[in-house]
Amino acid sequence: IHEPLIFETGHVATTGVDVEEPAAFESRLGGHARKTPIDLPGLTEPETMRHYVRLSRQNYAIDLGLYPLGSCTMKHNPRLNEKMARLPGFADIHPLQPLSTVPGALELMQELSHWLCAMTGMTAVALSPKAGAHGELAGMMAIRAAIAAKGETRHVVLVPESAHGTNPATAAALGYKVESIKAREDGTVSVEAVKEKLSADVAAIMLTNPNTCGLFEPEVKAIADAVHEAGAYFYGDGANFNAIVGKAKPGDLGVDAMHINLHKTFSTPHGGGGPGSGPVVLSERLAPFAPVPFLRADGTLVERADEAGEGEMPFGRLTAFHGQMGMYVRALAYMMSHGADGLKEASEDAVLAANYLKAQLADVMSVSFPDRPAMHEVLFDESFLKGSGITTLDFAKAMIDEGYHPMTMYFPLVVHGAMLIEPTESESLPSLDLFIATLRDLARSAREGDTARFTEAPRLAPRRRLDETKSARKPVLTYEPPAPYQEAAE
Amino acid sequence: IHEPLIFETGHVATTGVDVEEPAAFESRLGGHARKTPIDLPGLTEPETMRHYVRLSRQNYAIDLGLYPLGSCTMKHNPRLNEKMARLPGFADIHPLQPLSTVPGALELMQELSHWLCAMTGMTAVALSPKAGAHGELAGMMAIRAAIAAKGETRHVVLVPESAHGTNPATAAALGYKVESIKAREDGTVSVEAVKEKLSADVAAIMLTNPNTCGLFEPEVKAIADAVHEAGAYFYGDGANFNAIVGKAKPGDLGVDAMHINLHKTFSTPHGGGGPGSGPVVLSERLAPFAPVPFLRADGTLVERADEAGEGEMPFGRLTAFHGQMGMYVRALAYMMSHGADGLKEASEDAVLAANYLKAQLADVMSVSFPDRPAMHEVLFDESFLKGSGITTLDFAKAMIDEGYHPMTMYFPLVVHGAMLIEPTESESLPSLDLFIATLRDLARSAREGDTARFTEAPRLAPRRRLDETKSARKPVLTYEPPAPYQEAAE
Amino acid sequence: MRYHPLTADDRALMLRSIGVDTVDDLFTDVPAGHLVEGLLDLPKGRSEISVERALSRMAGRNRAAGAGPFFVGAGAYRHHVPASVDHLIQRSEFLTSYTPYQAEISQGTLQVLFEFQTQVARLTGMEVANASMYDGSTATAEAVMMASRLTRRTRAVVSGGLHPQYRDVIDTVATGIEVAALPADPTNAEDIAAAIDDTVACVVVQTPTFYGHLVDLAPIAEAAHAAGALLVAVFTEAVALGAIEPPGALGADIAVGEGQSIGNALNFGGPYVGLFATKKKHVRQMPGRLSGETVDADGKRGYVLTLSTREQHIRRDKATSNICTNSGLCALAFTIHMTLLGEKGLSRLAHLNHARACATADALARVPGVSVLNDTFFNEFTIRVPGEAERVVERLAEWNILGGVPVSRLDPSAPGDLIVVAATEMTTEEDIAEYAEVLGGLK
Amino acid sequence: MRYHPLTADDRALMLRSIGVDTVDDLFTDVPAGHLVEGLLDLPKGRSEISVERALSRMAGRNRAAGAGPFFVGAGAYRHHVPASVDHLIQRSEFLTSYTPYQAEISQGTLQVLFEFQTQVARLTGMEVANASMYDGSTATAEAVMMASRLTRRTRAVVSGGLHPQYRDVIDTVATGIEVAALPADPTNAEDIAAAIDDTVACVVVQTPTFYGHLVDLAPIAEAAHAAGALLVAVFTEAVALGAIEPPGALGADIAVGEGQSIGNALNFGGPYVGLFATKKKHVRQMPGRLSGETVDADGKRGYVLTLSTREQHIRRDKATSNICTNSGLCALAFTIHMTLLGEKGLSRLAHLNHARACATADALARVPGVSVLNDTFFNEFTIRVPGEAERVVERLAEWNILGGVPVSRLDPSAPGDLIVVAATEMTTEEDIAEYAEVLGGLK
Repeated sequence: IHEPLIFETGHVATTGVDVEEPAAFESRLGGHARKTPIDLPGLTEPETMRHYVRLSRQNYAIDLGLYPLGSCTMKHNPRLNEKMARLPGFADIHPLQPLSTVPGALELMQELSHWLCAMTGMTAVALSPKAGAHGELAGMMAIRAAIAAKGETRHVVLVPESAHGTNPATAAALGYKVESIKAREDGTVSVEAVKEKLSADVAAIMLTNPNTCGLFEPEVKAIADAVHEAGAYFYGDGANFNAIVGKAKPGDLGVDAMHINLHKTFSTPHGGGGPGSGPVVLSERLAPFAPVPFLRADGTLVERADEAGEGEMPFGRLTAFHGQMGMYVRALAYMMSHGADGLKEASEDAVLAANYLKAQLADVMSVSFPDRPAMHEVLFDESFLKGSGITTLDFAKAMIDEGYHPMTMYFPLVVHGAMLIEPTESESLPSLDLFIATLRDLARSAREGDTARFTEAPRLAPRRRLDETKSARKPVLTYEPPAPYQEAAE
Repeated sequence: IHEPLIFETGHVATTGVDVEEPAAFESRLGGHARKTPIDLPGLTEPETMRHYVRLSRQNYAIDLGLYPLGSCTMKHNPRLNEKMARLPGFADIHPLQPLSTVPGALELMQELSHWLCAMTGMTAVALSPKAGAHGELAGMMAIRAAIAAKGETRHVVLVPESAHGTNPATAAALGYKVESIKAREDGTVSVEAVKEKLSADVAAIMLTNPNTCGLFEPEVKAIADAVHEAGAYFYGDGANFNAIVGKAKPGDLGVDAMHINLHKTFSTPHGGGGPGSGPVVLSERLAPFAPVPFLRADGTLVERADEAGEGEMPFGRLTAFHGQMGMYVRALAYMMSHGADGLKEASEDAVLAANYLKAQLADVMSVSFPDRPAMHEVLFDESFLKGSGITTLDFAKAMIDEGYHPMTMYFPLVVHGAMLIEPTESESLPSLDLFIATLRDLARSAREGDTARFTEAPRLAPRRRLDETKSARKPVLTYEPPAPYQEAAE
Repeated sequence: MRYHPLTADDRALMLRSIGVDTVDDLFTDVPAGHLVEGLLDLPKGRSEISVERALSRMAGRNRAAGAGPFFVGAGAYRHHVPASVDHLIQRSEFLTSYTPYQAEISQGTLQVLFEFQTQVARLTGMEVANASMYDGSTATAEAVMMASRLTRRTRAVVSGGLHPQYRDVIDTVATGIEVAALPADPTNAEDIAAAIDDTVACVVVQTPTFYGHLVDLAPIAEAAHAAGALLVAVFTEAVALGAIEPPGALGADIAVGEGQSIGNALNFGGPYVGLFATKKKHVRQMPGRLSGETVDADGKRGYVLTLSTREQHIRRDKATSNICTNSGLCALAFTIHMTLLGEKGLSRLAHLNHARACATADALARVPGVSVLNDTFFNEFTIRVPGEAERVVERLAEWNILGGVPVSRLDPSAPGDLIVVAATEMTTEEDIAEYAEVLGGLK
Repeated sequence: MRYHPLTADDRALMLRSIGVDTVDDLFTDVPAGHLVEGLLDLPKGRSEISVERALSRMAGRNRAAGAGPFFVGAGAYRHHVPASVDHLIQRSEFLTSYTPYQAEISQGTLQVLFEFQTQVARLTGMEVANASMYDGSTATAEAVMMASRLTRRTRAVVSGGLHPQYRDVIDTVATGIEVAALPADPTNAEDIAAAIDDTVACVVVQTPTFYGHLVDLAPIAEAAHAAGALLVAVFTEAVALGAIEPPGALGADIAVGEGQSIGNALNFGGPYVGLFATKKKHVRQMPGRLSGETVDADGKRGYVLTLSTREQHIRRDKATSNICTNSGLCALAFTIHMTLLGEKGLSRLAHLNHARACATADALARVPGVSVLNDTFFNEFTIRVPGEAERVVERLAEWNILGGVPVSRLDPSAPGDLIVVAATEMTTEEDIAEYAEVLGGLK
């Protein structure tokens, strides 16, 4: 299954699009007309179809099987949502056409905002962030603006060591000094550890809850109180919100800002790495600082900072236009389909599935934090592989040969050789059981010293292990024709 | 890749569709309400998606590679056509809503009729036949009606031995006695052979042109004249019309009726075996006998025989409603996209590709009729395998391991171990060259006695060779639960 | 042309390899003077934008079912098709594959057809089903011919409750069979049993009838069997079988019907999917393709097209039918939708359909001058209106209400004041209220 | 719930296996009193039909671009997307896969991204490109931050021709960078070179500008380089690069832009796809994901995510950017559409766009009181209208003409009588004539 690159099969004179030839006219390009050839090969439509259909078959996907990537939430993507997002009234409207011609779009955004606020128990939402990390930026900027509005300056952001890499990256991007908080033995953060670091220089804590070990932080409320007492803000990373929708509200727990990954919790498709969408819900204290564009409660859209009214202090703009409308439609379709009851059931089923895996695998793999209930994902470490010569990476690659996508590996960093498994609510019991049986079989193989099954894996994938070092050392990032062709072209 | 049946994984209490519960009401089912359980298992939506996506991957398809099934015309299926057929104005209209509410549908049918008549040089078209064989039935019924209208009775239909099996089956279904005509050495039918069989008892000849050996019948005009002189009609099987669109018109050649496989010539997708669509074009002599529903030149639709006007003598109705509207839309989109120039180019490229294969393979495989130009397909026989112990079937199965769908095997019956290859105009030159290289390599293997490569094939398919005899002897046509389950259910 | 990969250079190279100068040198067998200079009366190729505009314009001239109240049925029904169904049938591997002649690389299609056959058999209460026919009407005609082959008799009694166009198709297609059609039957009063004698190959009965009535098949089956005839049971609304006793449980020998209701759009009448089921003992006289379970060389379960000795590509003029193509993709849509529904979903869907139809019937019965003819029905019934039905339907359409099918449009011999009215899960209370109000206001 | 495969029996069995009684026993870590009793202020789940109705109603309230004459651009453009593009991106294997962390089973996505990077590099005339950013505006802000890292300077000069919202995004996001924004420039009169000194990290110039003018980047690049600064070239209309000299050929150090024009719908502003290209030597300071060529254990060519040591999931607070997600699916649409176009198709498409814009400009220039500000433009230009632009645009909308974007909507400091008007291959002659006529008739 070697599929050539389009640069190897296409020609610059070939096209798969018939374009009408206009009548002669006077060009207004001035002296700017292109003289440099582009060297962009084309393919006809049948060739294009075949090339990309064939390429697609070299991908794993949630539609093909269980995709247990912890923290990534690979759940079912309903096709209804794709259909809705393609309605001309959503897909074929321009962000800058008169607002009077898009009342339905504003209605949808307002409806989505209502659901997000109701689920999180928060006051306001900034819809425009383009992805989770962008949402973090939005939330932290709102915090920075709120602090500035009080006439304060604070320089430190506290981040538990189990946090997603985007947390410290975001804080650093805003010029904050990042201070790490160690987790306890049981994988959670203690209020004492937080208090130790709190000071008048601390702007915020960024806490993921449920955390990246798949545990609900039991002291979250106390931590929030302590943080607030210190005049700081509580940023909640919402990447794992899917575990608690309909079960607990971040707003009740003291969160001031939290981004919501629509592509995780509300199932907008990941598309091989995006697009995402990361609306940020804000507490009453932070609501005034939401960036433009934002919707007022009366449904009017504030597009520019100078349009802001009394008590509105937008910290700026994060992106052109209104954000990821296409994702809003999908997420709202998902929410309406589930409803309050279905959303709660989704959280419960996801948690149930993770704990079932944990229970069924605890005797053959090492559960990192066995004493607390797992939430929607369960963390293992490589101690059960000790002495086998098999690493987490090897174990993961062996899963590929069994027809599975591996779990998240080596994250979080709090345990050695982490394996973070998130089954989601989309798997049936037979599917979970088959997955458990497969993992048990692999664990048995590892125990019995069948090392080759792991170190040689994958054998049944479109490619065997790929040399990442070579790629990083001498990166080849664009296609360059082989030398003879170059000569011929010269 | 064993994918269980839905009957093995689903449950009657599981559903992937949420249905609203109506308020209580008084049933009008009388005593007819269902008492017998149906035993229809359901799956939730994520399970359903995965099941059918996984099943789909056990199919070969034109979007995956060259599909050289002679006489079946597996060419590119433009997605524009799928999109057009799904416009609510075409997909969401009812065949029995008032005609005043569907002028666009009638316009489309009239436009399609215009294209079909213009391309074939014929007078009228009956759109309603549901597939090629159904079109044959329509054409032959029109002929029968025309003969009856003249007060004659004729009992014999002439069919060359190279004809598609549907030809004699159709004639027989109408009560005709089928007489076979032998082909000449060169694969074509001679006017003499036809004349020998002609008599006052002959109703029609059914001739495929280009014929199933991939040859244009050089004496077609003389045959038509002879048939007409005998008071009989010339039925043209249009399965291979794709070779001559824009190059020759059946009407000019004396054809009285010809069905057109929209799914072959005009690329409506085959969908694993249908739906097809087989409009029949009719000569002036046969036009009055078109079945209902038919469109008059003025665009009015005649739905019932009793609505027929002067000179209109519909022989009846072949199907409820108006035929395959969904296919009409796709075919017209195809025609409009190609236009007169593109349609001609398609025929030429298809013929060119077939002759190129013939030229490149003539030295290693046996071309059955080397002396005439091939049209859109080229016929080989198994003489090049003589003595190797390898059959056409083995050769075909070995192609599967090379990533190709085999050609049409053992058809037509006029040569031994026929291999009928139709590359179509959708293949690029590199694609044709790779196919040629593969066939040459296989032919070399066969010559060199690497028998296992053939008799053991396929090895790389989702299944190895399947036992057809077992299936025919003791047919298992529906799923029956294994005995223990049955007991449990009792 | 965007669909043609060969370039001018490719063509030149290929011509050289073949050893001819021009492509017309490959068309030398076309009789002199008959090679045409292109299609001069047809326009040139157009861009995708242009084709899309032209066809969208035509589509825009049609009143889509979803554009307002809609009560048209009579053999085709507007149901909701889950988005996942249409998505799945467009997978390249399903959409662009051929008839599964090479079983080893067609297991996707073959297993789907096997599932389809099982679903259809269970739904109809029969033992076996084929892999689909063109549509319900052609399936019915094939059933009559099959019954004739089985009984070696050449008379068919056809109920007056059969869809008039189905009757026309039998009349047209069943060569050599004398069709005794009972009078059109808007009131469900016919005595079919009385029309059966021992010259009869089969009796063809639709339930729910064209007029919506539910028919008790059991006594008819008994009468038919007593006379050595077969009962061909017909249905045009597959969803009904979620709510009523299936033909198999009532003695039918062959059950045929239209499967469009499940998974398939209205499409102005096609493509649809004919369902065809019968008893095991008749399977070798059944027309159409069959997918059968078997094993491969390694003993793995798999599926093949089977019993093809019945078919035309093997048997030629001895085939059971001239049918070659089936409705594979529509059958796939049926199977996926049915899998999503399952028994629970189908039952609920049928129940909801019935509820909506009852509400519609009640509302229309309250309109002065309008009466409902049916005592029993599923999701469709017949009303009598004051005045000419065809005109009433046209007037309603002017009010953007598609109110049903005038019986006289299909059967000129029927009374001129009858409309067949259907409701489904797509019918809203607002639709019903609007229909009743406008119908009541028509002068 | 139709999406949840677990049945009540399954759940009971699983709870037993876990050793708890109820699912709430798994939520014991939630602080006392904070486990909620469901979402009481939200409605229950709805059927697919019902959701479809609700959302279709909302969609129906919006005036779709295709519903009449349409001249709105200013950073997002209505182009024709071939049906095959949208079909392919919906393939399960593309749509429902994650970031290609496991390269062996993600070669589809990785090879596509490699093709994308190559296409973007060639289109912009740069050496390397990343695997996409959120959109053009965020890509521009990232480019400014990258330039600051590369030059270790903290001032950015921003042209008045830059899209006002892009400028706002830089202002907001580029923490620690002083942004010197030149005045809005509707007439293309600015002297950027004069604003550059040796404190400047980069100069940010858009061409075609927000107002549609074409800018000669070469002298600006020269001035920037002379001062040790970088040129960040911005474009919001990728199709333009089929017709005009690319930034790479004119000396740009970083080229960023919006790729929506190729393969992606308008979507009310998102999701879009940011393009980001630069020189090879800067690659280790480039934000965003990269797909790189390598070989597998058998020596077969393959692709992996590479240089991830720049990224946040490895580097955490030392990352080049906090960006994690990219616009994979939009990049896929871009790549497929670009593959279909090829150089020939892109050139023709650009030519046609330019032709339509010229025709539009000529027609509007003939309207009394209306003047076109541009000497040069690609498919977009600015007109001055009598009266308030926002009101004119509203009046046009009442006539079902979406006539463009009032500059003052985005930039309150700009003159109030300017409208940015765009035309593409979707613009018909009828559209143009109607616009001119109605604009001329407005009182």
